[in-house]
Amino acid sequence: MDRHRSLAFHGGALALLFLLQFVLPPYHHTNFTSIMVLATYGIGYNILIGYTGLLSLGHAMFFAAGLYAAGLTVHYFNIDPISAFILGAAAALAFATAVGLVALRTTGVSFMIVTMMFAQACFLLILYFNQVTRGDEGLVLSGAARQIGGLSLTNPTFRYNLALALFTGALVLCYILIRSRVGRVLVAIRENEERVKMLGYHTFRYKLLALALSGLLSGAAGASYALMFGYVGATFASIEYSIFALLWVLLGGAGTVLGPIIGALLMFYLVEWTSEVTQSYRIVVGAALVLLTLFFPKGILGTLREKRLRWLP
Amino acid sequence: MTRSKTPKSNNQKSLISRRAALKGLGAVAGGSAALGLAPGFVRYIQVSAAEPLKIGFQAHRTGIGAAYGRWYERTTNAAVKLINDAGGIAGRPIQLITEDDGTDPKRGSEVVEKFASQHKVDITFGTLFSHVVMGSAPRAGELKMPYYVVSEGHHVASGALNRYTFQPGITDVKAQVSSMAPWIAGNLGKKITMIFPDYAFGYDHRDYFSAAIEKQGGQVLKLLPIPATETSYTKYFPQIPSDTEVLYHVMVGPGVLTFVKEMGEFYGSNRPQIFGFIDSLEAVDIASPGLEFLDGTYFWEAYPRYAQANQSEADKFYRAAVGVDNNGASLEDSKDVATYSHMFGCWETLYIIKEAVEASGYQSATAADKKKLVEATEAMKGWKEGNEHPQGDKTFVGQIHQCFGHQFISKVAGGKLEVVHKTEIADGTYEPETDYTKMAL
Amino acid sequence: MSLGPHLLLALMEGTVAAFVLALTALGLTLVFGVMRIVNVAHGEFFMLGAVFAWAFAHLVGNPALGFLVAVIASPIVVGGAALVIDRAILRRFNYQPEATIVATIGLLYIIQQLVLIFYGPDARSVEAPINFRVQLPWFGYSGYKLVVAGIAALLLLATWYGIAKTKLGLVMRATQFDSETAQAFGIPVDRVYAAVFALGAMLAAIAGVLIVPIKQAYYLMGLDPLLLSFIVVIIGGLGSLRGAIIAAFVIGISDGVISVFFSPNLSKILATLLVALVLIFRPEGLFGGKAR
Amino acid sequence: MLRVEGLNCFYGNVQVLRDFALELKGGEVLCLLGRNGAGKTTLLKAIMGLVRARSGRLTLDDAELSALPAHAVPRQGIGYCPQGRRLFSELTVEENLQIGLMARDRGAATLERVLILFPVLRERMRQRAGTLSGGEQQMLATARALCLEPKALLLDEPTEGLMPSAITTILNTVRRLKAEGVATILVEQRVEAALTVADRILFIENGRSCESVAPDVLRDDPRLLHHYVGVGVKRERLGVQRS
Repeated sequence: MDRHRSLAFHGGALALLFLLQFVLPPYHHTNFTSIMVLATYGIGYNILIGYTGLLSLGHAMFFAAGLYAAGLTVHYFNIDPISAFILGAAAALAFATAVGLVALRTTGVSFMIVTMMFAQACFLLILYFNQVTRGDEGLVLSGAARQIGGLSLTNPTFRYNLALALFTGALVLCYILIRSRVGRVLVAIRENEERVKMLGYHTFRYKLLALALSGLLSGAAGASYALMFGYVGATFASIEYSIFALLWVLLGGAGTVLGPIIGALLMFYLVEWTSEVTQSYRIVVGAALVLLTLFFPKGILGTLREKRLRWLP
Repeated sequence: MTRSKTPKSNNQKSLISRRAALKGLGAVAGGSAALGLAPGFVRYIQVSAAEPLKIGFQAHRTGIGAAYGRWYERTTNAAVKLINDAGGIAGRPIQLITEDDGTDPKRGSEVVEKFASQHKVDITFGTLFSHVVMGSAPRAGELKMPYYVVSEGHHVASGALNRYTFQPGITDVKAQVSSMAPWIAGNLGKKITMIFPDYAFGYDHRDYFSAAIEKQGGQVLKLLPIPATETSYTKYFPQIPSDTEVLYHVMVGPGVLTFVKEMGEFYGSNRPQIFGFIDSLEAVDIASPGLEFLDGTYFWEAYPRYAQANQSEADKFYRAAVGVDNNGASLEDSKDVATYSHMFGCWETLYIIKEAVEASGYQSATAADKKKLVEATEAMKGWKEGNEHPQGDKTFVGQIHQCFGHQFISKVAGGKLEVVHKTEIADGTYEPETDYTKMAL
Repeated sequence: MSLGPHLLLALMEGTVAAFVLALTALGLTLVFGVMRIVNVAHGEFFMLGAVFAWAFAHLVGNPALGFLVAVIASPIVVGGAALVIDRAILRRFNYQPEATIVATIGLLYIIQQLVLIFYGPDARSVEAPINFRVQLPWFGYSGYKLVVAGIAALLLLATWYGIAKTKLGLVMRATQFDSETAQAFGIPVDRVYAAVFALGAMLAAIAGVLIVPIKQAYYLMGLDPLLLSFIVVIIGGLGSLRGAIIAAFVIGISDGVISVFFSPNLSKILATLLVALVLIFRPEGLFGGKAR
Repeated sequence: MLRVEGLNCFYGNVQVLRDFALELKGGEVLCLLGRNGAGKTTLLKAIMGLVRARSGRLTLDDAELSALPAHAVPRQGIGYCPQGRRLFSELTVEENLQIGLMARDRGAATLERVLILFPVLRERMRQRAGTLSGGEQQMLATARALCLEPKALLLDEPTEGLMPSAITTILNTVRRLKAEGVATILVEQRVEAALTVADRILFIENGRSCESVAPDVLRDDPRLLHHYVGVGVKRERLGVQRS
């Protein structure tokens, strides 16, 4: 019963996103496209923080791995967007695994610091190899290179539905993962890693798997962002973008499948709306983070789940 | 160009008077409302009942570009007021819609989107930092939105962008540095060491100045890229070869005062010739304590900050309209120094927009009219010095969407900048690297 | 410049940087050691120290006197701000580590924005209280930088003395090792936490004051010291004061040398790789206790 | 002098103490017996304010302990020697004692009196507490509690893991303090040892205070032990004592 309710809930959310494209005005149409891509990044982040309990502050490096792997190959080698997407996602997967092998040797706050530093090193590497990456100015991918089967990625409808497909893929993957045995082990690690260890699980492998998957989704989002919006720049590797993922997930509800998109949407429109009265977006972001920890630690869906929708995954 | 630094101003006033000054400007986040709330940040300047021409202004109100953004906004508002007072563009008042891009490429692109889809502007205009231009231009092209930037970088003329993106109001870095090379080689020396920011804006200097000085028989002995976040420079100085004749610096970073001070400490009185780009000292008072070491060194200026003996009527007019005194500082606050070598680009670009709109017979925000506007802009050849173009004559090359103007070389003397040389436009022009007019509209 | 003097200059630069870094990192590791929390806004306290130094120096006017006022008043103001943050925010969720990280990230943004509003986007300089140039045979060097190293060394000594030899230090150490038992012996742990949080902020603020005549005050200046401090406390072992100071010197001096001979970006990338290496062989850092 | 009434304590949603009550006079030694998890340690922590009581009253003489923050409780004159000793193991012996002295602003005279009870510590003042032997550590933990010059002393399994000679030292100390009028709550698994010093035995079960009996009664009728502590436990404990 709960299973059906939950399927209906998530299916309904996807259907709503599909239908929205027919009613959204152009500006919001594009915003939703980019939010779905960024929410995919959020889902990737959520697998790590929400379901495995590992707080990373360097996830922008995985997003950037996908962004640059896809963007640079398109720019320099003119490969087709589909191959570039696969390459971007694969690069992020490999990179996340490598980072995990080192960073997961630490726990708790050390893990957070280490991921943050690795991400900063990646950011600096992008600047260091500026002859290739053009540093923080970045590269523009030409519209001509961004064609899939004759359809241009600059076409809003096509792009919206691609973003929706990407988001749906991430959501389904996340959903299946957390309902699987592996997912339950991850949640158990979040609750009490020592106990899971005592039960004979090799928790390092599970955490590595979670980080790899998380990196894969983040990288897929990064690659899509480069291909869909045609810009590749170091900003996306900065600490700011790691913090954004954290904010979206916490706001929407860590450990909820739909949390990241709710958080990303709300945050986007909160900044957008407040920019009419104040340019202090940092205050909005900062206050949101502080208030969340003080009054709303479970986020929107997390609180809903606690109060009403107990079946929510 | 990318400016990862904000020029520092050596403000001697207390916080209080500084706040008061900001309040007077009414342009920046700070000031009037302590919480950053200022009335009507989406500002509508309406003049008459005629259907207004909407211009979206992408401004660096926050982020690393904020110090430049403040003066860009101030100059833009002054020009819009003048144009509107004189009857607007093609009889229509300009309705300026300003949005903060946070000096961030992603937000920049969203702002372009918002201008196009929500505000339904006719034209987008503005920004300085090159990564914001790079992030925004693709979307402007997709939306077929004429996008006039005041960014100084070579990215427009290089062909990296698209047919809808123009830079008609400010000479690009490639042309600037090319026109400096002959004078430097002829007057200061031929063995150069370059200190430049380790990012895009610096790379333009590195690549194009090196090429230009070699053409003059000179040689770059050493390249010293400085990372964006650097604030301490002593460690770089030993790398300067001792046979360096000219130290060429383009510093963008919060540390220019430190840079100068540490250079002074390092060299003492025994220094090579020093040539810098005023970017290092935009918004900084040349008479700041600690800058004495610069006395007798030279600077490139796009537009002389200090009113010169032969000041033109146009410059007087322009200074008065923007509210800048003869030292390049705000009339309300003599410590609030303008970004004088860049912000005129906003003023001139607005007048070029006016001319293009009127020449093209642009009526409404339709694809057809926007194409006409793009073609009309591309067809322009240049402008004469005057109140609309106070910086001087310019030529415009339609294929590369880029203008070329005179450049100035000034010497620091007695805490001021004195122009010692004015280049010819031809000194900086180069063969077009691309032809946007062949791209589909 | 030949290799010898070049290296000498690199070492001097590195040493000065290391002293300032040691002060900053000490604050971070002290807070972690006693309270088990990571303060991501630590770099902003550094920045606030510098910004208030500018404000005080300009209120006073005279460089030497202004600096003296700044060196005392700036940390006090910043420490006060830290106390408010402790009471108003951190205490409310009982210093839960993850919540603290998130909340201090939020504070980082809020502090930056407030500084942007009230102080502006410009970098502003403060005149050094002492202006003399040390002329070596090969190059000149800023006398003030040597003063900075001296003051920082004194402050490090004073901090060490305070922690190792005074009653307050004893109370702090007792709280660090076992806060519950400390409470059972009359130690007001929440007040100790507040004091330590303020002390950590003050150390960062003093570092900011010392650095401002060298580097200027700027609202985005907090990120670098934060990241370097993180590198230092990870290598030194989270919570280990001795480790933090040793690591600060390793990182500070190697950063100086690598920056001079190669590139500062490269040196930061290498420092991060060093962290990776340390973690592979000693996940708890060089001086971190195993099970704490 | 120490009185506990209607005390209810929770860990999260789990109730650990239920309407617990006890009363203790000056110079009285009360031994608390019960199974693991019955709530013995929680009771001591609740008295110290380390576990907050959801309801109930705790008083020492006229002072209302339950109204005080945790760090103010020991200042009323309660010395606490926690389970597992919980020394500040990286601090020196001297520093550990210093912390005890600071709690109630006691000075050199108090320290002197304490060191007379545990002369072995005097030779170890500069040594790190963590490097002491088990017996010495327990002496230090007790000494640290005595540095408060307490009116009441709470000892949580002070003899755990100690050699017989060390146990004797600890029990002698308890007797001595009793003579000085200190009220003591002793949580002890070694029933035999406890019976030699206790004035009264209080049984605790599922967080409730149950029967309170004199030691003689318990010696005569071990059924109570079977009931509250478990027969296996009893045999083992008594057996160990005998061997």
